[in-house]
Amino acid sequence: MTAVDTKPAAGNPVLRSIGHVLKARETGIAIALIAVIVVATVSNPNFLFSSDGFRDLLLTPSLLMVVAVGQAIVIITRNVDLSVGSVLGLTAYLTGRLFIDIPGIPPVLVFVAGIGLGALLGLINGALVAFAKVPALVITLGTLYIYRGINVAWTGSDRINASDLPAGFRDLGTGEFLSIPLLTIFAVVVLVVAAWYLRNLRSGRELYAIGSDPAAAHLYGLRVNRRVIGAFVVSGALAGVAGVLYAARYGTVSSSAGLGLELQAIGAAVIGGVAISGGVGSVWGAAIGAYLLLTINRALPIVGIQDFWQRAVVGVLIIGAIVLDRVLAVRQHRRLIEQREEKP
Amino acid sequence: MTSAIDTEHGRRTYSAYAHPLWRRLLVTRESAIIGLLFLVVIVATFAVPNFDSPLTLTFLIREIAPILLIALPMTLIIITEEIDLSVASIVGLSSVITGLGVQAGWPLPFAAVVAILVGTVAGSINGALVTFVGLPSLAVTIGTLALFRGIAVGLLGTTAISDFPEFWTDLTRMNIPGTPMPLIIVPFLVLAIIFGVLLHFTPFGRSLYAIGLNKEAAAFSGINVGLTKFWLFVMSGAVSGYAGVYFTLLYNNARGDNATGLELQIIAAVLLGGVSIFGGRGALPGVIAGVLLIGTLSSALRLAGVTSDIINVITGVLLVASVVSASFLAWLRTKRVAAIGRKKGRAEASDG
Amino acid sequence: SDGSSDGGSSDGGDSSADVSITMLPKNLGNPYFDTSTGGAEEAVSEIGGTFEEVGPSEASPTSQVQYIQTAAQQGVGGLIVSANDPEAICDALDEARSVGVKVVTFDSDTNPECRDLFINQATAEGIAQVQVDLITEQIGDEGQIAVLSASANATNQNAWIEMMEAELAANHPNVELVEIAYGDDDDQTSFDKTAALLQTYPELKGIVSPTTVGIAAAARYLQTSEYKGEVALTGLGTPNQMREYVEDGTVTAFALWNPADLGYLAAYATAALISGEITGAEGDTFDAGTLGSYEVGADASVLLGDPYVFDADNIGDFDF
Amino acid sequence: MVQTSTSASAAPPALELSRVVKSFGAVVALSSGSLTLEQGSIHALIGENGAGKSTLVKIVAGLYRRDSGDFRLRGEEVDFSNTAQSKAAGIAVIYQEPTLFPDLSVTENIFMGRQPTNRFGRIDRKAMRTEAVEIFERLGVRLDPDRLTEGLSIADQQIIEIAKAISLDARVLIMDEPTAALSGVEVERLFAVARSLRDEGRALLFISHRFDEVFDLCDTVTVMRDGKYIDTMPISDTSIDELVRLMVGRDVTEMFPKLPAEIGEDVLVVDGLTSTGVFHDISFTVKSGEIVGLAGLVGAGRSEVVRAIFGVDHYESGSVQVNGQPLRKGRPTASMAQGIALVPEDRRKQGLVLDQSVTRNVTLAIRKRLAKWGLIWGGLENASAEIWASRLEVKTAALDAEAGTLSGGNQQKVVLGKWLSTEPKVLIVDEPTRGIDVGTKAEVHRLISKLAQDGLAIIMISSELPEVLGMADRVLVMREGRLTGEFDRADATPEAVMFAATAEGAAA
Ligand SMILES: Nc1ncnc2c1ncn2[C@@H]1O[C@H](COP(=O)(O)OP(=O)(O)OP(=O)(O)O)[C@@H](O)[C@H]1O
Ligand SMILES: Nc1ncnc2c1ncn2[C@@H]1O[C@H](COP(=O)(O)OP(=O)(O)OP(=O)(O)O)[C@@H](O)[C@H]1O
Ligand SMILES: [Mg+2]
Ligand SMILES: [Mg+2]
Repeated sequence: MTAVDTKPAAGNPVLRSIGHVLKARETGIAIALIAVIVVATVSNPNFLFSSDGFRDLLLTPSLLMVVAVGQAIVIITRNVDLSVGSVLGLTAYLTGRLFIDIPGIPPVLVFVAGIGLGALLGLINGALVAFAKVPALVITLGTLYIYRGINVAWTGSDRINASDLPAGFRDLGTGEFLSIPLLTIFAVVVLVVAAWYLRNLRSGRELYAIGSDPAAAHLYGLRVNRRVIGAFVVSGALAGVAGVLYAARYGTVSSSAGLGLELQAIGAAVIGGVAISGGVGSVWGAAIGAYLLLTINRALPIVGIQDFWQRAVVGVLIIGAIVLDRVLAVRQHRRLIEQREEKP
Repeated sequence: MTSAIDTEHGRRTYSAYAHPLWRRLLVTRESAIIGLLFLVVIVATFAVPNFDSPLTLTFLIREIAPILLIALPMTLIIITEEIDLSVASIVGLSSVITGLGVQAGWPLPFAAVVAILVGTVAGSINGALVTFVGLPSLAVTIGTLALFRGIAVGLLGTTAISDFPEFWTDLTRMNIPGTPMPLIIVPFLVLAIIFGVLLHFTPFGRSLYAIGLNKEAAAFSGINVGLTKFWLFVMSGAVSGYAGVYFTLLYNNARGDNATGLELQIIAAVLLGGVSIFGGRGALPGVIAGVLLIGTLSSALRLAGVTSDIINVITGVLLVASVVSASFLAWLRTKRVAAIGRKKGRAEASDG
Repeated sequence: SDGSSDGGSSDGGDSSADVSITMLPKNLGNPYFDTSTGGAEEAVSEIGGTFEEVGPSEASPTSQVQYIQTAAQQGVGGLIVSANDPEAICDALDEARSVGVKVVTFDSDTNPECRDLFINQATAEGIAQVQVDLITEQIGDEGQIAVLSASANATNQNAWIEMMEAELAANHPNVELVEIAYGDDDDQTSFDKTAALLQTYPELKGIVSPTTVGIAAAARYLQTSEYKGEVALTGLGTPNQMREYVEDGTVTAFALWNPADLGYLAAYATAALISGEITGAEGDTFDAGTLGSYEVGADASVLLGDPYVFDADNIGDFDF
Repeated sequence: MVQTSTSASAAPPALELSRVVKSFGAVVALSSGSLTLEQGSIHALIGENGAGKSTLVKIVAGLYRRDSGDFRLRGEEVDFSNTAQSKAAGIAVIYQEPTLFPDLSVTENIFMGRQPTNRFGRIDRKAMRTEAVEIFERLGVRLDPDRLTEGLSIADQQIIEIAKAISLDARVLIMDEPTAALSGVEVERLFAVARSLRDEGRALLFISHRFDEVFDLCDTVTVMRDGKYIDTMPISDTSIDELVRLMVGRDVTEMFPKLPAEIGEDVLVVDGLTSTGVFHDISFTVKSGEIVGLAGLVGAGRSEVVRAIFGVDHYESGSVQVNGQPLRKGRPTASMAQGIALVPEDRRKQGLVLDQSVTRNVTLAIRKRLAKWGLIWGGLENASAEIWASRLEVKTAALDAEAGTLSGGNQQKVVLGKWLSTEPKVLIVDEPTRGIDVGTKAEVHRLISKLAQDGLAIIMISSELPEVLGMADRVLVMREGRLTGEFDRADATPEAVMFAATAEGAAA
């Protein structure tokens, strides 16, 4: 019956168009992003065509992009990491402290320390989620408080000032290579590596499998715990490196660095088509989502909307994205059923 | 038809409960939290100077009243295995609406009713997206968290409205005459009783637990899962709207960023109070004790000069510890049952 | 006014014997307030009392209320506050005063009815004047300028900006104030807002940031941008934060009073209130340690002095 | 054709289990499971629902850990703690329920966790796709290797499961009811592949409820009953009758105590019910006092039809009437008010809230009726639960025991009690005796029979043909979403029903 008559994909227009629609998930928001840039640039050519404008367009979302890539990896495994903002805060402050307390420390070591601390905090999240079998939402809500609290207790009313950081390090935050900001280059490298990993390595594909159906993943004999912990470690490490870069970019680090970042990162991933129920989406989508979020933020005042409304626009975007995904899913499901029906 | 089923064998009798009443009441998550609350109060009374002042109670209740209020519908929502992250944004939105209303010259009660209605509409948007569009509530309310907050901030910018009629602000801050108990406790108690009865003594409440534990079985038992959830989100919106009015009058201040971050405190308190994030488990007394526990602890620590960051760490640790310990206890229990099963299995095997 | 006040006021009466002072800045982790707290602490140790600093991590009025209430519960002798909102914390302050806490505002005032004394760092006129003088001088008295303020309802910033606008309109007709942006005293927001200002107004000649967080963030943005040296920046900043930018030419001059002195004066004034030496009436005088003697002016306020202008020549002399 | 090539009887069996015990909480799923699988042969494992076959398979797969007993692989004692270990040891398993990742492509589902890679660990997609296409060719199916598995029919999902197992190139291949959803052509293809694997010297275990397949394919057969090993014999030495007797443990006819009932008016009238892709143009009636059996293969759409009637599923066109009143579609509450009760097929997922007490489960469907002035009191609930627990003789220590801790048969009784307490006029039971022991089964049958005698209209779905034939006054047969046969009790022979249920008419 059914299986015998299934036509091979190559010639099946229905399947192919479904494939296109799916691909359009990332293309769709990329188009939205371009539209925003075009509208803002038409209102004010400086938005794109001044050297600062071009730089900020690339630079501003870079940090969020790094964090959103990590968040997307976690969400793909059907988990969520609410603690990224707190992790970023801690590593940003650690960065400053290292430069102050160990004069002359090579920035490379600081990066290693930041990534290490982030990974450690991620490991704590992942281990609690995997072994205690408690939902990530609760665990990372708890560690959001804990990490932030530790940060504030450690920082006190201290703050890192730009002058505490060596100029060479700060150049990382503002420097450019071929008029592309170093931070953006770094973020894109992270993105490409993550995307390559998720697509081409077994362990990357297993993350999708786990998010798609954790029970089936268990039946397959996939190492679910190890992969979930790995995803949290990556998310923590990326938030950690984002913290180091935050210090380089903003120069000033107070105990509130990264406050509220978690919702932005989740928002970016969701807008980019990463399903909160796991198994679907790509880090490309999350990255474009991050760009869209922050670019809209900068574009609103330019097109004459008070930027107070920015958050409302973000909300509409998130809801629009998930509703769109749902509509696409329902339509695809119906089409697949009808397809089954059409067969003799 | 009953006659058909009466078997010829003598009827068995069953005891309704496996354990005596005291054990069922005392050996629970709820009583553990209530016990912990009493412990904290006693220790603080002796160890923290000025904790025994009546002002402590006044300030404590006033400050946590919004959390207490919103924790009620939040409990019901989490019991059905959903979540509402947008409550604090609805508080902010309702606060702004109250402020704008008063600024436009409306009498305060009218402005308040409009604000509560706006909250209710916001809640029904959540409910509709979750129920009729079929989206996960976590994703929906992350979106509306930004949306409602964005509207609130957009309407008022970062300016504040702070000229509310003195009669109402005084009323909000008033105590029940002769006691250090703020007046807000009265509407809270009324709502707590309504929600408590709804959850624990009505068919509706029964259906909430069933939905939380097994949606499919609930649907097969004639429970309209979607509609039930929809109403819960509406209730949550309405109560958040009311809390927004209270918040505005208490601080005599309508701002778009009022109550930012409150949602996480509410959820932390509800989970600490013994409600399972997986749904289907938890009781209102535990939740109220959970809110009071976090509030009392931070009040005592603040009085003792401990900074707010340590208080946050303690909240986080309590939250993580409470869920991890719950899952640890569950694991121990399955181990025990499994051990009994194994013994039984071996016995059966040697018989056969 | 309510049942609770009776119990509390006796506590307050007892503790007024020794000087216990709590300092509540707008937020913690702000170097400006760190310095003022340092001054206050020094003063309290000279007087011989107990001192504590508390505060929220972000500058919002509702989170300040908790700390005011705690101070009232503790029955401290005096509370020194920089208000995040002139109205929103009023009721809490009233309650604290009703249990015997002396309330002194500094840096950012509340409504005069809600406090016993206000320690004014400089008159609003003086601050507005010095900033207008600095910016118009730096841009050659013509062209577009913008203001990067703290939050939109920050009391003192708004008062200064209003006076700056009046002064600009009256005496500098060729200078146009194109936008007032709000960085919410948040470093990152101020940084991004500076970027937005520069892009939105390509003709912009100068930025005035009457807040220490804002000016530092703006300077940092300018330092690495194409506008460095093109767009003037001035306002209120602390020497330690601005040193680098003054030395590399991003900023020529900026103004501020000495926040340590401000805290120091506030603590002495609070102690004088607690001891009953002054009541806050106009004409009361009190001694403020190394700063000398001060007199209470109209509206129960005490004026620290004129703002001070920092530039490349003198910035090396200061460390705060 | 017993293999002469089974290279010397000296070779240790590919797989050997003896006296294996496995229990879940209070439920003992396997009390003494034994099985010997020789290399180069196909072995059948048969037994009634709930006999413990799947549990045995899951122990071999490393999914469950046995409580006690021996497990040897090629003569060596093994103890798997996860499925990766069993895979590594050369065991491939096709589980009874397809377990696929809906968001991933067909190819990825086949190779997940062991995708072909190049030297640097990068997945070689081309190689993977080619290999998938090869396997499909070998199985003679044309399935798009690039499409998502979401929305595939059960049969296609089952094919992917088979492809997955074959691609493992395992030395032991275990198939738990792989043919339940497949049609004749596909089954033949599968068998051809199975035989060629056997001829390569591999060991295969085949679980099925279809005797014709067992006799067609297998060399030896093992029978299980109630978690215990009963007997093993070469297939050529036995007959269907003998196997049935061994499986059931007693004479089958006395299982179905059919009482005479007075058949009255039409109570339930279903007319032209259609739901695209699920079922088509379903029309039938049920009279009071009548038991209508609904037979068909798994996946024929029987459950969907009754779910649509009850209102948990929607349908597109058609109508349902109870006692002449049209029923609102998609509203279980409306159906319940009209006196319909549905005992669903999956009691663990649909019938019970396993984590709640017996009391709460029994009273869940009548919670509104129990409420006084809108309030519900524990005492009333307990009283009502006790009535039904004692009528159905539920074995439990106390009524507040969680339903999940009861044995399968007792859980089924709780579901029955829950629905009988609504005092229905139309009772629909979907697989009412799945997984319950022989004694209880007869009891449930007696109960259903008595309810019919009392004037209820009853629809009974069962995958056990003898059960349907033994109980029903009239038998309806479904195949691929359509009604394909209707038989009176007298005409309903196994051959006729099986013919209607399968296009080919292969009969047991
Ligand atoms: N995870 C589990 N928890 C509790 N009981 C279980 C579990 N798995 C199986 N059982 C019980 O163990 C018994 C044997 O089940 P099993 O699935 O092995 O039967 P089976 O022989 O495969 O039946 P079928 O032919 O219906 O597939 C049943 O009574 C079942 O209810
Ligand atoms: N194409 C499909 N995709 C996904 N699920 C399917 C598909 N076809 C059937 N199913 C599911 O498989 C299960 C078995 O199908 P169905 O309930 O129609 O069979 P049935 O005739 O009732 O047989 P039985 O009750 O013996 O399993 C159902 O849960 C149904 O939802
Ligand atoms: Mg089975
Ligand atoms: Mg079925």
